[in-house]
Amino acid sequence: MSNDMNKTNDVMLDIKNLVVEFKTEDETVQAINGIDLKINKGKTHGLVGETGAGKTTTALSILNLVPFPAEKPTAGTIELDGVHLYKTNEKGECVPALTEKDYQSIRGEKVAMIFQDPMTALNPIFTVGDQIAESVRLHQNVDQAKAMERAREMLELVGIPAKRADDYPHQFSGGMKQRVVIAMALACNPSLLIADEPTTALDVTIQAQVLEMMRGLRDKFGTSVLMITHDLGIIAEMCDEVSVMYAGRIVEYGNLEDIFDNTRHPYTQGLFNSLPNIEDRKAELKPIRGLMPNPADLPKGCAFCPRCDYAMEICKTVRPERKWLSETHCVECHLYDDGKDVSKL
Amino acid sequence: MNAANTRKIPKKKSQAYEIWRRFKKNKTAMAALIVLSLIILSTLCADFIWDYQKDACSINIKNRLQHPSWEHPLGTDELGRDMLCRLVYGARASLTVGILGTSFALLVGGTLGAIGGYYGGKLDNLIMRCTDVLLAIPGLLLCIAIMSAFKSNVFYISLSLGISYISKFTRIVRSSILSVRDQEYVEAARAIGASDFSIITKHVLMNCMAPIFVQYALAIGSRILSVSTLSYIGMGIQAPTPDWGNMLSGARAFIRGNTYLVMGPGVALLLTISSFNLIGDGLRDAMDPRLKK
Amino acid sequence: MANETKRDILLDVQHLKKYFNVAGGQLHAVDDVSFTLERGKTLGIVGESGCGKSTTGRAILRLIEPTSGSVYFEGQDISKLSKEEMRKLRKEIQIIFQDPFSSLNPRQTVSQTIEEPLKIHGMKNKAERQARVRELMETVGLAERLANAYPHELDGGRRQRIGIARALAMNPKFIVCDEPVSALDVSIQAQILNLMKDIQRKHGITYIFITHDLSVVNHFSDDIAVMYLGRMVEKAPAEALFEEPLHPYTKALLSAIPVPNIHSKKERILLKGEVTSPINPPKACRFASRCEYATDKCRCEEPELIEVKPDHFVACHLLKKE
Amino acid sequence: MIPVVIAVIFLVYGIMHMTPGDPVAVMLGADATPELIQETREALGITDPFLVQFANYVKNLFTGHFGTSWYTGRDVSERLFAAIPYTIKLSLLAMLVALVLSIPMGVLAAVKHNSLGDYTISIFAMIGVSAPTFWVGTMLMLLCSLGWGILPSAYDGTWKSYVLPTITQGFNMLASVTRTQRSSMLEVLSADYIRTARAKGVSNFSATYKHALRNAIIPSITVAGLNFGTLIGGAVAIETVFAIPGVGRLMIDSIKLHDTPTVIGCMVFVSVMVSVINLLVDLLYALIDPRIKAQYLKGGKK
Repeated sequence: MSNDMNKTNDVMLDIKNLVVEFKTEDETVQAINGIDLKINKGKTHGLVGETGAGKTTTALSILNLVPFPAEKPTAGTIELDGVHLYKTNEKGECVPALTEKDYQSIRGEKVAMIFQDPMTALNPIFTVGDQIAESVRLHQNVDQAKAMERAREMLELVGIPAKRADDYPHQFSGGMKQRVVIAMALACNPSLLIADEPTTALDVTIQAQVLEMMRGLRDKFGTSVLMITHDLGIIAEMCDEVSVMYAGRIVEYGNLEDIFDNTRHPYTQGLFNSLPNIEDRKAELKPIRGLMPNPADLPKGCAFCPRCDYAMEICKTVRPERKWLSETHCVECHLYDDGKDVSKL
Repeated sequence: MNAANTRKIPKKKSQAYEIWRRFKKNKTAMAALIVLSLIILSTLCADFIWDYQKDACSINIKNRLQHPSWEHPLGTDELGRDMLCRLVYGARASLTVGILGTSFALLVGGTLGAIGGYYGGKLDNLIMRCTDVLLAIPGLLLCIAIMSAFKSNVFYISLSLGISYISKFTRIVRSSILSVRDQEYVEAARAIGASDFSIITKHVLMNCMAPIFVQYALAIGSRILSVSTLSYIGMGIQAPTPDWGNMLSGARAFIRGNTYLVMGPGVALLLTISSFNLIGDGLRDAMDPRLKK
Repeated sequence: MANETKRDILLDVQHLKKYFNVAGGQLHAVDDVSFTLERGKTLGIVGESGCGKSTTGRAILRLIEPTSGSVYFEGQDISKLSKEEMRKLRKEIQIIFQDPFSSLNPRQTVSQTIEEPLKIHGMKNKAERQARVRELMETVGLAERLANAYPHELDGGRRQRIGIARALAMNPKFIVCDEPVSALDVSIQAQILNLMKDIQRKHGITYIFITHDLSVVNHFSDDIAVMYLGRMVEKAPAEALFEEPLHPYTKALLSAIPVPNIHSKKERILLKGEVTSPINPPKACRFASRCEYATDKCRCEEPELIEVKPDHFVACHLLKKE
Repeated sequence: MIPVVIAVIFLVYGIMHMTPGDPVAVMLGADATPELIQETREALGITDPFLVQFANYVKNLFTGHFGTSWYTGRDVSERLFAAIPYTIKLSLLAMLVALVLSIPMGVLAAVKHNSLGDYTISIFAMIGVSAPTFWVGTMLMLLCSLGWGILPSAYDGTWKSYVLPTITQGFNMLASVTRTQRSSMLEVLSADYIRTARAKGVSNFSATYKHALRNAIIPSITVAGLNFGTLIGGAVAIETVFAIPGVGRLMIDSIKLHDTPTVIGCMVFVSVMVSVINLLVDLLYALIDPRIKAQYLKGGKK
């Protein structure tokens, strides 16, 4: 496409040291506390964590749509396909690297997003065809008729008859609405697709259909995907790499084998032990004790320390550094400070 | 385990306390509350300063139309009475009928709405059709019609003000009951075997109070507005009893050159009514759980 | 038959129906559901949204009056009880709700909420009541300092513990759990599930566990019933159901669960076709429109729930009793 | 709508029936003979039972007769129809002005949330919902007519004499619709579908004016419809302040003259007008919101 072609740049998304804080009168909520995240082209990266871990805020930061009262990251840089979205200025503050107009042309064209709740994600007063066509017209130089044609094509692609393009959102079921949202997101062939809990609001059989469809489209178009979910099952099925997020930090990162077979961080282990095992119904659940820390009042050291069974003195006071265990696998935990072999935890 | 441990159970912080805490942060609403308190306080203290019959009602032609001065801070009216004194007593009349009328509307409309909302069915349908009819007649005109059929005294004025507001309360109470009725905690109360009476009072009504409270504050403002209009066109509180509406009406012929005649009662009305509105708005914001985040 | 007598049946539901009048006809939310439940066991009811699982739970407790059918609790038909008799029986049968946010009265403190059933069912002495509240709070793992807290000050997991304490207050024999962990995060979900299991072990409570989450129901239940659009399509012991699902819908449902294991590569059955409307449904198998094996018979005749194998019931024309 | 209107007439008729005073004495003066009084009474039909009177009244309404005025002795419609154009013109004009100004103001306040403009508009709207119309009218008159002398203080048939009454009468609706529009706009702007629109690259401007505005306008229409009653009720005071020979003024005059049939006629007219406006509001909903349109179509099929 451009001169950059020669650069052997196969990184789609590169987030470095991202921090997002929501400041209100009473408190400062630390939604994201310095995360690094890299997605290679054509790969699907899973971001897993519980409510309030900062998954959605991460996604919105990429789109420069972080809601009030933060509105932009406090620190860090984000690079999308070689283009800086945020950079750090001389004072070390994070500043937008592009104009609002540039962000608009990136949204929907290069990065598209699917939201969690399909029931509220579509504008009730426009037909679904119009809403998909709008996306096309915003980014491609075509007339309304062409755009509508493309919208019908997209609907067929996600398994909705093209003639339903003139229907309004309220005439669709939840699963169908989510298909419409996906059609809208993919209408301009984005290079990165952010899917924020795309199937959480759907029934199991519908979820299976939607995931299958997403997988098919991803493979067809070679789209990179950031898959945000709380469901490790979906991660196992859809992703190439996984980041586990806890209280605004990525506590463990690796490929599927690293995370599922060589689980290292006590929190990740806790997540697995909390899940009922469908193959062994007699297996005892070993939940993580306690609760998520208040994001406005995080512990000084490791945020997971108060709930961790292996917590040591150092965990209370010093935040653990990222520790690479192999080329693909890293973890933020003091247990691995001295390169100890603690695989038998 | 450790029985010697002194048990510390924090005191309960009720929702009312939480609402008050958030209400206090709202500067305009607090200002309105203070203004309103001052107005009410002044009407309560009025009798210590003035003689109602002599200062507020009896005519003193010698003194008529005097512009504001030290002796008469707001001047005197066309019949020579002190404007400040009449303004303060006027507040008493307006507030009395405003509060009485609103309370009447709440009592009748609230009961109807609660019955319709909780039991539903045909009864509910009938009640809703009746409110449709009442809503089709502009409130003020309904007041006027009622007032033309009855004597102008505090009771009938309050009654007419109330009747014209019944349908609004019926709708608000009904819709808030409907929204609470299907909450799971009401079902939970039924599941533990609570009686109908206890479910309605403890679980349903208690949780409907917030929007009703807000509406009550707003309604008083609106009722005072209506009574002043009624008095202005001569169908509300009758002279010589002072009321902001009939003071403005009496001043009509003399406003040229005597602007102060319309400033006092007008500003008093504006302050009082907007205070009620601001308090209502403040309460609504304080009770809105979305604001917590 | 001889086997039947040995069983200690706590709950026997026969031909339970609940129809709602809606615009356009009658919505068959629960259509002719029958099952029995042994004392101390857990029956899991699974199904997708709109299959009537919650309505079934509420109709058994008469929180919704069933359209027809009988519910025998310890041999007594509770669908025939008067309002007052039913009110008294409520201390024996309880419910835990899905949404820990809307199932607690926001104006009652933790202790008031737990105390209410004690008051209603005649525990007159205040000190006695308070002792019982403390005991219950300890049972469900709520710190004593939370006694005067309001629900809005607590997180979902703790609120759900309050709901459980309230249900346990009168030592019920039977609890309907309506999606008790669906609104919770995984780590909290596991805490609550373990708590509920402990309570069952200690007090010998019988559960009906309603959920859409198949891995949870598998972990938690002895028997599992699968519902589809108001009908019970399959009922079997948990192992049997997961090892050898017989109904085409159950098969599709089980294959759709994403498994958190990268080595289990299983075949997925994807359903096609439109979901039949539950409003005035035709006399046919309700799954026929999405079923790949559907025959003409399926489209004009409703299958009965029959015992295909011992304790394994299926409602499908394709299956015969062995 | 028709049953509601008939019920409204019944209610008004019932209330007015309780009005004290003998119309015949008013009409004939003190020196009428008892026979003449009796005769007139029968001619007026006020000796019949209440329900018969009511039925006759409704029957006559359909032929355009509003009964005989006790003051003029002629049909009520004569004076009523002469007054109606003034009131319709004024009320519709006031409503139009109110809507045209309030929607942009509400949107502006919401888009520039917590700015100086937002505060100004909010204060202005608070005054609008709190100030009595007749006082606002008086103040405007003091300022514009008596003070600057740029506009006439009383109705004289020119367009200029419509300016002050229109502003006065529309002020309350202007304020309440502004408040509604502001809060509904704030709510819609934080809706999920606005985020979806932004995420697909829709500009701020288009997200606000294309996606949000049409959704946010729905509550404003409701409020405008509900407030129309207040607006037209205000006519009573405004027509007095500005000496406009409209229905409100006719009604007040007739009350003072104990001319009950005319009062009833005025009330019936106003109620019908309110009902018509509410019907229009319902139709407008369907135009904007496809969900409501679908409901109508479904209902129509039955």
